[in-house]
Amino acid sequence: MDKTVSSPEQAVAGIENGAVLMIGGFGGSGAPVELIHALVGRYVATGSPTDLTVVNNNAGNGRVGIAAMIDAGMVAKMVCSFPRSSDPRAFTEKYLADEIGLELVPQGTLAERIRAAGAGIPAFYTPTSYGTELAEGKPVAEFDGKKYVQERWLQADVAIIKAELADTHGNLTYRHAARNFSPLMCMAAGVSIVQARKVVAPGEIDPEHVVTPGIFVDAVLEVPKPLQEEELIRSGEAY
Amino acid sequence: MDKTVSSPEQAVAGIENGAVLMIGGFGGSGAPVELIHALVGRYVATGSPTDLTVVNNNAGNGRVGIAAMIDAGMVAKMVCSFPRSSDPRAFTEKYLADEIGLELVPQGTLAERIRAAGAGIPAFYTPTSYGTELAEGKPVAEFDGKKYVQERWLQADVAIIKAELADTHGNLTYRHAARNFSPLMCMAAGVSIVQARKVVAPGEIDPEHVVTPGIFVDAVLEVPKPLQEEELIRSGEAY
Amino acid sequence: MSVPKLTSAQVAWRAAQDIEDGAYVNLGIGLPELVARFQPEGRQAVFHTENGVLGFGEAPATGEEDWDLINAGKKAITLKPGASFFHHADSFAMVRGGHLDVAILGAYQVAQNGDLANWRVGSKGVPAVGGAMDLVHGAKRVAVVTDHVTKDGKPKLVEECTFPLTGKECIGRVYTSLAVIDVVDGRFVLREKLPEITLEDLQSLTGAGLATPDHVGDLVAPDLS
Amino acid sequence: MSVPKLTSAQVAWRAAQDIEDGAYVNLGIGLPELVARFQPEGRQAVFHTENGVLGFGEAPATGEEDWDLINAGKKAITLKPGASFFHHADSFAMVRGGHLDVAILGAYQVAQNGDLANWRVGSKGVPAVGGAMDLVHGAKRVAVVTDHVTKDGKPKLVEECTFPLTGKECIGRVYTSLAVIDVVDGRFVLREKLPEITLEDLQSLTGAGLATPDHVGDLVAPDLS
Repeated sequence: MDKTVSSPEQAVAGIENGAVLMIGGFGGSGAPVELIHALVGRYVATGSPTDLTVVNNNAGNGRVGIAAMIDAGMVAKMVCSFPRSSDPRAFTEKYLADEIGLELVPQGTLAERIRAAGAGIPAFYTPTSYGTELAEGKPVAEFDGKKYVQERWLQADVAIIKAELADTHGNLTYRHAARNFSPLMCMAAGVSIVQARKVVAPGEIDPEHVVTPGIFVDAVLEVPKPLQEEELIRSGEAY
Repeated sequence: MDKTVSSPEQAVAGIENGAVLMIGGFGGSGAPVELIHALVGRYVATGSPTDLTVVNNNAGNGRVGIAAMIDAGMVAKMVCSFPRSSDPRAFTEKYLADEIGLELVPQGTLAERIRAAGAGIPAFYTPTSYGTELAEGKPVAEFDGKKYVQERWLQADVAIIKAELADTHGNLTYRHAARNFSPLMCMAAGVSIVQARKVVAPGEIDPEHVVTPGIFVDAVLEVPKPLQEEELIRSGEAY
Repeated sequence: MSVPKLTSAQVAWRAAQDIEDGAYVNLGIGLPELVARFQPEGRQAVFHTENGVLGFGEAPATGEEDWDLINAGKKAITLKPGASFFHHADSFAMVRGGHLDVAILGAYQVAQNGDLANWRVGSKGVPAVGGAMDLVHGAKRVAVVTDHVTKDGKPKLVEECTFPLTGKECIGRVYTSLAVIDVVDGRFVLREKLPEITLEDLQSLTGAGLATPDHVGDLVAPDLS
Repeated sequence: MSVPKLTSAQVAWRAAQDIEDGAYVNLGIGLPELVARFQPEGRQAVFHTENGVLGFGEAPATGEEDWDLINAGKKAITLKPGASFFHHADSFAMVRGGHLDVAILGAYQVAQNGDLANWRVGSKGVPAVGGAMDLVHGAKRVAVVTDHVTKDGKPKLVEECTFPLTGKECIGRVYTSLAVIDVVDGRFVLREKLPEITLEDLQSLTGAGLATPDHVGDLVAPDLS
């Protein structure tokens, strides 16, 4: 019952070609940079994993993190709400060249679809996007005189996540707004791989303060001084 | 921006005849005994509020809390998953005499229907209850080869809730398993009325530890030494 | 017919042998709760209770109860290191989302197609369902622990449930006082039986056909009295 | 035609006057964000941002940023006492569930039936929607702040949106650089206009008919330059 792993390379070793991969973070807050870079490193060295579908609110910025994955050529498709941010060059280039797919999902619907997968809810109705082009082809139903769009759960093979504290059972806390999609992604993925600033013994996180219970987590890696993606981008770093 | 009220009587003064009332708690853990008893007191003194629909996992025990409401005759219908507990006499008597209604809902579906109301999701699909008598009359749909039952959100006019800490903006924490349905009910009700063991100034609850953000809470009452329903029942207390 | 049979504790012990180290487990109220007592040496399961606790332990000593710290059966519990609290929607996300490894429930009847009836025996009285209908769809493995027959000797393993269903085609394995039986492709397959009972006698106490593969193990439990 | 008009800050100031004390408010990225600067004396609104923060305050000083503490526009923020963090599903439960009192958004076009187009002007380039489609269904009151016309002088208030919709029949009030206009039963109703502009000139800059009730107020904002 010890979920710790000892290196980023070991943590991401099991991710397969064609996997659906949820990556925590909103912009640079919560981006698991070390795990992502280990994955890029593995791809560069071995050609695998490739043909990935990546779920994240954005589609990468600058030349690090998800943008580095896209630049490396291992991403077949992005599922996101806002594939334009401060420097979305990597995605934009490949998208305009028709070399990467895009499923555009309203942000709240994206969050709810991920939660639904984690909660065993295969479909739900939302007012969001009703009457817009993003609802085209989706079933519509009326409840109490108002129209709603049916949305499906969004499941993943693997989630890679940045946490603040983890215990060896996989209980997690997050730091500030770096929480964002991460607790939901841990619920929705078959395997959740987490990098945490500090890994502690069971019992060192107050049971009242656990945000993600360990049942949703499979592997925990301590990364004591994690890179902050926004800071990397602002200083012009490239992977 | 100060949501505090000064007495249980003031807190429950606005609840109207015919209201749908969600009451936090699972068994005795999380039962807002002081608020419930203030409501019973108001009914006994004024005949109002009556004809209430009460949503709770159970249907009252012994002669306090929800059982006291039922005994008083102010409850028209219970919506719950388990209307039998250690001493369900109050509900059982009225139910067998056909003097109170019952909507029986599987526990997880009850929780999800309450959350759905809070999240603006009018309907969702669940595997729970498919093929059973509790799914009779409900739409069924197939997703990925498996059958699911459509369930509707469950909204309330008012929620009455027991918390551990509250700040004057209505941010809440709970105590141990007394959390149960309460955060969901705060989301689902038009008005959420909370009794907390201690009311503190904004900023005294760590933003990372807030369980129910204040946006879901309308009124906060400090009840420094709250009664614990299970203890009342075990000592044979009656309201 | 008087037959040897396992005690409730022995049935629970047998079910406990199949719970792997690190498993997340929900135990139904009553007989299933006994399973927690018999975790094999060196294995550590994490127990979930529907009302929002993961990682709970034994009951506290009498007088030491904290009634805000209870399980779904409203019994007082204690916490183990690594426990967590969460609200009911998250708790049933764990259940419905398939995050539990094992759920072990009681039964009035189990049908050969895996249908379970365990919440109501008739139309009289106050109906109550709790979390049973969620749990049967909740875990990677849903098993039943039960006496092989009812108190008046009627089969609990049947061709078709006559009591109201809790869930359809949801049970994978049944641990009874006489045997361990899997549900495979719409029929009961015998995996283990008490050595003291013949196949014919076991079949006569079972309300549906028992398929018997080449190897049927001996169901042997230690004396736990 | 050269007309007087409010500055962006003045439009934001006008919108801020309608936000009651204690309101929970989401401000869209860009011009709407300015609204936060003009909360009337004695009133305290609580600001929500989609990425999971309630109760945030001003931007920190340059060099003081914590990039784990940002808003939906990825700008660094600070916290006020009483703030809280939560995940994205809870954040959009606040939005979709109608818990926000006010959402104020930008617009490419608003139609007289309340349709809003604010996420995409054509089919070229990379589309991006963010939380706009959720926010228009999210608040008790959904309002727009905008210049009255586009940069090249075309009406933004129209009979029917020609750009892709963000939401149908979702806007209740539009604060423009020239007027305050409500959407009532499928048409624009003028509530306030700049005293310096005639009704005729305002109508000529508006792409749909403006109903004018007996009382149309003067839109007057302080000098904020």
